Amino acid sequence: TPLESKPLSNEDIMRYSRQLLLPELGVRGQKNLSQSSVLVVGCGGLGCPLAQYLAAAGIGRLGLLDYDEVELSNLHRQVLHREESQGQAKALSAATAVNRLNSTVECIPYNLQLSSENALQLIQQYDIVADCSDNVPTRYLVNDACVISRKPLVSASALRMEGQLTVYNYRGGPCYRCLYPVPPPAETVTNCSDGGVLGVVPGIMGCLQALEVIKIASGQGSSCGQQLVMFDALDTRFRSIRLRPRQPECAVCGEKPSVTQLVDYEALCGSAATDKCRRLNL
Amino acid sequence: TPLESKPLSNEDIMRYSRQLLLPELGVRGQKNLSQSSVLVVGCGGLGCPLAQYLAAAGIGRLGLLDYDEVELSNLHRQVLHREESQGQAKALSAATAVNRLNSTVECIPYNLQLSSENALQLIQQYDIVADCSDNVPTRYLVNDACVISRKPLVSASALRMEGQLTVYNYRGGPCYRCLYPVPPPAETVTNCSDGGVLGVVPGIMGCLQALEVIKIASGQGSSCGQQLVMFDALDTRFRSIRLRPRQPECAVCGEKPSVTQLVDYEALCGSAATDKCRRLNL
Amino acid sequence: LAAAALWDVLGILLGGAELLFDGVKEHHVTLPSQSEPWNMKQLLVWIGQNLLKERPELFVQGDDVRPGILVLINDADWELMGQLDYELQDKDNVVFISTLHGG
Amino acid sequence: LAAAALWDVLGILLGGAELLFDGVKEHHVTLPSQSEPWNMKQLLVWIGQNLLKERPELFVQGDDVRPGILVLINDADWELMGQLDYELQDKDNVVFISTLHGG
Ligand SMILES: [Zn+2]
Ligand SMILES: [Zn+2]
Repeated sequence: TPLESKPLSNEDIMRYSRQLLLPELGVRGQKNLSQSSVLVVGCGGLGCPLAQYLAAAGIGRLGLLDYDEVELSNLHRQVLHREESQGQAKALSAATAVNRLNSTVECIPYNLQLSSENALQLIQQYDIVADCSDNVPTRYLVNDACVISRKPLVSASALRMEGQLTVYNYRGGPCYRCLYPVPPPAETVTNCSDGGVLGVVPGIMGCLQALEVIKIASGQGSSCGQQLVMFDALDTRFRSIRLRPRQPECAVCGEKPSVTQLVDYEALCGSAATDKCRRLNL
Repeated sequence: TPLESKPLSNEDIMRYSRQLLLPELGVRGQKNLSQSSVLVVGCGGLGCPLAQYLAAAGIGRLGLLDYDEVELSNLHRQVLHREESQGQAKALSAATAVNRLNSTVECIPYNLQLSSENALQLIQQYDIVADCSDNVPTRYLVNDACVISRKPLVSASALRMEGQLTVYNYRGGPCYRCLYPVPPPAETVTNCSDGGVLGVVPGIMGCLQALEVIKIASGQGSSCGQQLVMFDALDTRFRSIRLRPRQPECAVCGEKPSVTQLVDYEALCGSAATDKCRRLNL
Repeated sequence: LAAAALWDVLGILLGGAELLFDGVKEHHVTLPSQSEPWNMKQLLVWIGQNLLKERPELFVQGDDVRPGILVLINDADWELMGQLDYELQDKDNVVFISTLHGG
Repeated sequence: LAAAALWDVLGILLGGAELLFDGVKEHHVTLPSQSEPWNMKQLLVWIGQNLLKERPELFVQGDDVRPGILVLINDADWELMGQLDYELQDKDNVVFISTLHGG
């Protein structure tokens, strides 16, 4: 069901007073936020701070998707969960935490793995998708589903001491496949389980991701549609990269797309849709 | 009491496994973290994400200082608190939340205002100080106390859609007074109550502040000792600025300091040490 | 070299400093030609006379910027560049930052 | 202009790409003088022969970079600059990024 337009309550005005003051947001932007829905794919190192700040800002509806359970080794970066949530589904644990911070946000936990079977049906219910996943097949799957469903995709990633952020499929900008038409060889892909990650690096990237979602949802617009923000935590340096525009020959968003429905992404990428074991034996 | 050196437990190894993998941190860096203590001055928009990620990373001891109580208008950016914490002391609410995430971190809440009377005695008990305060007099007070106590000061600030980050008094770099020898006229100072702030902006800055604290505490070292990182959330752009070195004529860290003990900072700045009312009638 | 192009300066105002300049953040400025190179002291006077829309005392104080404003030349603290005496080069990038104190 | 200075290129490797180059992130490179300007295609060959310490197939594939590496010339996607045919200028800054997938 679509989110209805209603005036800000007195409690809303009190809660959001410090951001209602901003000319860039104001009452109009706040109302836009409250009528927007965001699907968060992955409630891990990126998804936790993202969901936290989206809920705090007053997003209307938040879909929280993760198939995994909370483990002790998650807690150094997945800050919405707690020690006592170990063993619980991450989607549920995140939804509980988010609701304690802002009970006026509608939270929908999905304790499942995004797949070619369920992705379109899920994504079409949301205005914006945030890719907080941790593996290559899911990144291609989310991209294709967003292109087919015409949704902007706010995508962040983090590994070791580095992070990357881009908004795909937004205002004529490129999609993930425009940049990466061919998946990387599986043996060149490192995930957080293998390569490690400093917890606050996905923290920084997840917050930046939340910022772009808020700017899109509030109507202000994102400046990352054809821009890649790179972060190097070792020397605390950021780089902003101008990206190519949408590519006419792109397999999914181009002029004559060859991909018009979702495919088998584990086969496409030669790896499993999890960061737990890296290679798939085909 | 100083934090003792002890080997990592099996639980520690599991909890921090993803960051133990990093050559920049490793077992040695993790042990350094666990023997470090950090005083967080202010448990608001910056202090919340900072405390969250420092605790998650396994800092040994965390002093959480704030004189204020949780209000509804805090929750759009002060994400450690919850709706049901309204009316509770922020220092206590933050300590409770942090302990749920990592019970092995020693949390010391200080429900009080930092002042010329208590600052030195408090700060000398910690290795690193993080300035997460919200007003000019407290920023001068924290700086002078850190110079006198010879502690590195990791300082962040945020307003509207902008943020700034620097490490003061670190490895021969400048202190706050080297950059700003004279406080700004009170009528030019805008605080978050007056000017507003988008909640995720202090989120981003507090996470960056946590990163610098972690790099200093783990022994890796910060690159922000003579560098100012500026963030503009409107276009998601960062700038890194080369700053002046320590100034020989600085009133507090210079060669012949005129400030050798703490003074009356509200009088110095002509404003109250709170972000709630701006001007002080002298 | 054309004299006009020689004094092209890009000024950027951040941390609320832009509020003094009609809310405009970036100012591409072509300074009038003069026999001596422009220095920062002269630039501040020129800005006060040509760009400042209101309350110049919130930006300049005497012949310096007011306390709490940091001046950057090409992403370096102007203290490293000679401050008021720095001689402007073509295409220099000058940034005025108002320090933030909020949390 | 000295021919040596003409082909000074700064290469930076990020996102783990530096692991292929002995862990070194920044490489200041002075390319040998040649009659034609160097282009990106030639630079890739030169890197493969002079800088790559191990497993070149993880960096180049045929005469292109391998899938999952993004090439930037002066902070712009090389797709905007002519890709393999781009003719290098003195002091160009070339960055190779390995895409990250972790969360
Ligand atoms: Zn495309
Ligand atoms: Zn000083």
